[in-house]
Amino acid sequence: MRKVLVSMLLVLAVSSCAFGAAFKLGGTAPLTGGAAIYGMAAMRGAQIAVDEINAMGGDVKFELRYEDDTHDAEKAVNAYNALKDWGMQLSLGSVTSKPCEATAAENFADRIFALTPSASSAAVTEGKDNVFQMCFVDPNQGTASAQYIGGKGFAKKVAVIWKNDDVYSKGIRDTFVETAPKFGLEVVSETTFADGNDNDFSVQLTEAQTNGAELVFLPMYYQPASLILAQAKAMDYAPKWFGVDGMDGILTMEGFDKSLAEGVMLLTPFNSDATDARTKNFVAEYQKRHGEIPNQFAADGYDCVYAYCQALTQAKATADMSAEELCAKMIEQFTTMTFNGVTGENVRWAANGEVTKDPKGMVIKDGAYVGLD
Amino acid sequence: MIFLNYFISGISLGSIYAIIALGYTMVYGIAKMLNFAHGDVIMVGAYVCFYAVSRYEFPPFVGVILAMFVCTVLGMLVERLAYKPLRQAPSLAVLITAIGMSYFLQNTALLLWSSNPKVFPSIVGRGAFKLFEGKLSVSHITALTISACVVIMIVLSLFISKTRLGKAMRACSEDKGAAQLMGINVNATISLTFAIGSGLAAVAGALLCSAYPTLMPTTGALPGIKAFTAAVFGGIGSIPGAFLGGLMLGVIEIFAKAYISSQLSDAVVFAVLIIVLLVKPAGLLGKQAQEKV
Amino acid sequence: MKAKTKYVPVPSKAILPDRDAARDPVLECVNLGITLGGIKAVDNFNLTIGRTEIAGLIGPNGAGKTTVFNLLTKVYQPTTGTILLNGRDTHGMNTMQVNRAGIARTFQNIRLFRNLSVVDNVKAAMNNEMHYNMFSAILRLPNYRREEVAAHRRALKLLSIFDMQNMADVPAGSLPYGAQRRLEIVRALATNPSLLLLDEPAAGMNPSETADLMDNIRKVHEMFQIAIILIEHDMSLVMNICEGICVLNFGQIIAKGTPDEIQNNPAVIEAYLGRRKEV
Amino acid sequence: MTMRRLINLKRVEARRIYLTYAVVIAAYVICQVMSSTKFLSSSMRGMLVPICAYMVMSVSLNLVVGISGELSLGHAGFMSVGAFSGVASAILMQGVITNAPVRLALAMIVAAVFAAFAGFVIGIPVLRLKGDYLAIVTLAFGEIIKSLLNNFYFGMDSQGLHFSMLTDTTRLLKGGRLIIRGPMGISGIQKIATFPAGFILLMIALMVVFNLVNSRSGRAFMAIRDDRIAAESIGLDITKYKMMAFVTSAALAGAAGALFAMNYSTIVANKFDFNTSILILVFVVLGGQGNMLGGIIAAAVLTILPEKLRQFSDYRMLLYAIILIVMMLATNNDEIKNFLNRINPFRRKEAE
Repeated sequence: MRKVLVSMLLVLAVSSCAFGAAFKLGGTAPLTGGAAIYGMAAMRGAQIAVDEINAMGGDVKFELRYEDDTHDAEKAVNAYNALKDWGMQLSLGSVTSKPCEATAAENFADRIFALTPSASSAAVTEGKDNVFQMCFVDPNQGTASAQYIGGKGFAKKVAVIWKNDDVYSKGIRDTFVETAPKFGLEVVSETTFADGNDNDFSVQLTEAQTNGAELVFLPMYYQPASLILAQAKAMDYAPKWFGVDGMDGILTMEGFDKSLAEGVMLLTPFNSDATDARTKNFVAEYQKRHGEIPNQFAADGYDCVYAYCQALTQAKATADMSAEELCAKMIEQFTTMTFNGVTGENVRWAANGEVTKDPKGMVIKDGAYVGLD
Repeated sequence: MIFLNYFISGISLGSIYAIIALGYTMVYGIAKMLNFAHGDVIMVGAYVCFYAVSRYEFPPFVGVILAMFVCTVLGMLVERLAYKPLRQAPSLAVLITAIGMSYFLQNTALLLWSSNPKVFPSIVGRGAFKLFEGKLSVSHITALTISACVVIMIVLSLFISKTRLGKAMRACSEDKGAAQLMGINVNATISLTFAIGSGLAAVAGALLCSAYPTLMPTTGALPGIKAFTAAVFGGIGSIPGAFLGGLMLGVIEIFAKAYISSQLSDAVVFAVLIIVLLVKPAGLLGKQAQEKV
Repeated sequence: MKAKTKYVPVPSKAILPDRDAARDPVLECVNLGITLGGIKAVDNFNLTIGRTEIAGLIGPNGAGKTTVFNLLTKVYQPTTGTILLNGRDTHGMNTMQVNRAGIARTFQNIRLFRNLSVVDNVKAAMNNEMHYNMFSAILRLPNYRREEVAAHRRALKLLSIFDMQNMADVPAGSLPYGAQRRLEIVRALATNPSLLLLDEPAAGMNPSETADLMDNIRKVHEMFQIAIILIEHDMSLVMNICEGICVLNFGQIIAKGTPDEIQNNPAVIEAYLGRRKEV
Repeated sequence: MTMRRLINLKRVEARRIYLTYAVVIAAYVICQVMSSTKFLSSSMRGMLVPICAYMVMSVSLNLVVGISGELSLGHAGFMSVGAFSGVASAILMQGVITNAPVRLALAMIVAAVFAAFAGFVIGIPVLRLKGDYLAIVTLAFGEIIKSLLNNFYFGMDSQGLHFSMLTDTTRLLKGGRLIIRGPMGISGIQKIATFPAGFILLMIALMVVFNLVNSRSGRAFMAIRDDRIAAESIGLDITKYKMMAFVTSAALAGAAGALFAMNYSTIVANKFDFNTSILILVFVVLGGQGNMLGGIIAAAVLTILPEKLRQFSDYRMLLYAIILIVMMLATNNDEIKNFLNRINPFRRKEAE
């Protein structure tokens, strides 16, 4: 009897030890509701990375937990607190911008380090030394897009269609419109849509057309973009299209007529058709598990975990460290290290948490992305 | 010409609202309840149609019929399980249950069909009729939606005014107790109303997603609210009212976007609604009930 | 038994009970009429009611009696004619203002505040004699307490006229039918009217309840010295209690007079009593 | 006769009111003790303030839906007005008033005033309509408020305050701060909302509503609800009392909105959409129309429930929907109602 008890205790001790060796990595994401596409993708990408890293059997092991925030700041804080109760040591922030602004404030107050895969508004990192982003910050995307379009001479007259109740869209639009004149662009038409009137784009497209826009800039996610492309086709309006990283995923929509997206250009850090081993492996694994091509959110989630893995290994961090100790170490690592992932090579972070990586100019040709440069 | 094009866009959007509003108004007229799950039945109909046409490659016509069948069964089931036990309950309790049902359908769809948007195959192709040397174009789907809307409106009106079942429905709408005394099976009549309303929802779903071809579990929710607004706009309970309300809402929305501000279009639409209701407190074609003293 | 009222003509050519003749009438209707759905529901309705008169408004079903009440209380706005209440033209007033000017009523289909207690039904009607504002109420200031206590006291006193003070805390909707009718009268009285309109107060009552009601109406009349018009189908009640009677048929007055005169009026017998005999 | 007797005469209602206060105070004390002894999880601790805000929303909406009997589908709009005006004023006061609780209190008062004004403006058309038409107008106003706030820019610099609509044309000087930034809402909010503040606001809301209901105004609200025509016939000013209920309710919702917003570092107009209005309506209906305690408990249960369902991961919201439907069916089932009545110590005595 005693023997049994002892062995049981031993098993418990061993298992809890093995358990303890893993870093508790937590994130919040919209897993239900209208924004679930982005949340599910990021979570799945992160899970693949965690499984791969754990299978490699290195010093760093992760235990990943995602909680649903339904794309809402209030629920995100609730989800964050649930993760805290679970014992989260490192945070993946939130997937979407507004919820992440709320959880980032908590991260800052609790001294739990956060690396968000895709929350891109500037306010996420503003004034917080321990919150970092894996994706471009929105204002930079706006500037980069204007620079790219102007620099390559794609067009002189540009129309912008943006989503009027969305932080992401608004953030990119603001700097794009602001910097466009600097790069020789004239914004001839600016129209918006919002939840609830995001079905019909005839007015927006007609405005762009009548004002002679040669290029339409679409700072938005791919779902409304797919409608815009279809409706422009129906009205025989064929300007150049330029999207942002949220546009990625349009080609993998089930039933999407890829010819609609022919010639669409976008700036994105991730290309699921890239031929490097890292990307190929990730895409194959994601497809195997979920039957879909991963989008940029999945890739960002995947990279976040690998970036953590690299930083933890370099810092010689162990899983028994407190969140606060890890936080100090991570700040040190992330401001100094260089990371290579599926969303970019030579990725570096500034002290304010913003990422520096090269956006890749892509164009859709024959239903696939091709590098623009 | 741009004005006319906008007008046609408005009619096209409005006819979608109208066809959803028909379902709302019908159920409201007879069962006196706001079925907030109607928008989600539309979504289910659209998914069924999508899978039938895209995955199993049935002809679109069969897809729509299949969707109608599924939605009819679903509508009756929802009515039987969630609304019928509340026949005597305060109307607000039914309203909340309908909202619970809406969450239920959305989350079931999320689990069954994932959150990834699907692109809906058009049931009539993407072409358009070109008028005035191509300056004016009316897409096939717009033409189909408007004709479907008119046909459904006429058939429904005739059904309600001419047939025995329709008369039973009107009787139930006037006075459930009296209808019961006259030997009308009130429960069966209300079930039938839900069956028809949900069948209509399937058609609306197929048309909505043909016109604006992305499909997600939340696809039905917002158009559902707009359509509810349209139904009230036209005078809830009135079938021609739903049609008129839907069209007007669509046209106002497009005009507000085009000539006022695309940023404030929703505010304008709802402001117009409020003004109309102030002038005509029972909607455009609704009857103002005079309370007997 | 009550003393027979003697009617005398007054300068305005109307006829009033002799005790009211010296004072202005409480109500004067001149050429009152309304068209509802294309039909003249009430037409050329002329009536003058004295300060303390008890009058009856009778007529077959659908004759327009309740419509007259609805016109007087402005539930409907008259299409023609004038209503003078205490000498004041009520043109342009709504139901609430007419009540404040002195008309209170009961309803044919009882309209109580069913979820309020009996005493709260009465106190609700005393709203206009209370003056504390919502901040006094929220902060329970002294004037709130003072006025509430006074109102409560008066409400119980009014209820005690109809012997209902013991039911004060029962929800009005759960009262027995007869008590609900009585409560409606108390509620109407609580607004301090100068003219009380009772729409079929005895409907659905048995003879002994009707007799009690009759006593109560007399008691109210004596205590408050107000004018009362009642619509009633119970002829014994009408003939016993009313001093003057006005008979309506198809929206028109077909006869006016004392109970004796009405009982012997051939037009009335033909239009009204005659038909009743057939039944 | 004294006030004591007056209250005793209304024994049932009085007991219900005191019970409500007692339950709220007891819950507060328990939560505070648990919180200070670290017995409460972070998850629960994090929800205390929003639960208080939702409870106040529930109480305030109950005044309109339960007491006045009008269906409102846009209550979140007032919460939104309160949240934005409250937070903006708190930011403006940051330099002047350093004491956080005082700033919070002032911000909530400002929020209540703004929301009350919005309630007044909305009340003008709303009061002319009835039933479902009224409901749709409140829904429309909720959407209009959301749409306007998504296009509203407000900032402050050394020159004073600047407003603009549609695009940011405030042109703030250096050192100025753009406080409300259209669709981006307000960011960088100082989290000064606290649980005790939430508790005090709830107690104030209860006091306002209970004392109002037990006054001539409250009797008028309920009289109008039970029978509008009879209410007019006894000289009640329908418009005035409907407006009073509506504005009071809006003011409380505004204060709740400010409390809610100042518990998070960021706030956007989209948070206060139709779904939030509905959520609050669910609290009221589930708790029983006119039943403040019920509404308060429903607010707590329905806020905590989705968190407690986290272990079911993917099935969480599905379960939530099912539980909501089952609760509605159960609370309206005669047999269950009878059973609850039998065990309810506060039911009315048959003898009365």
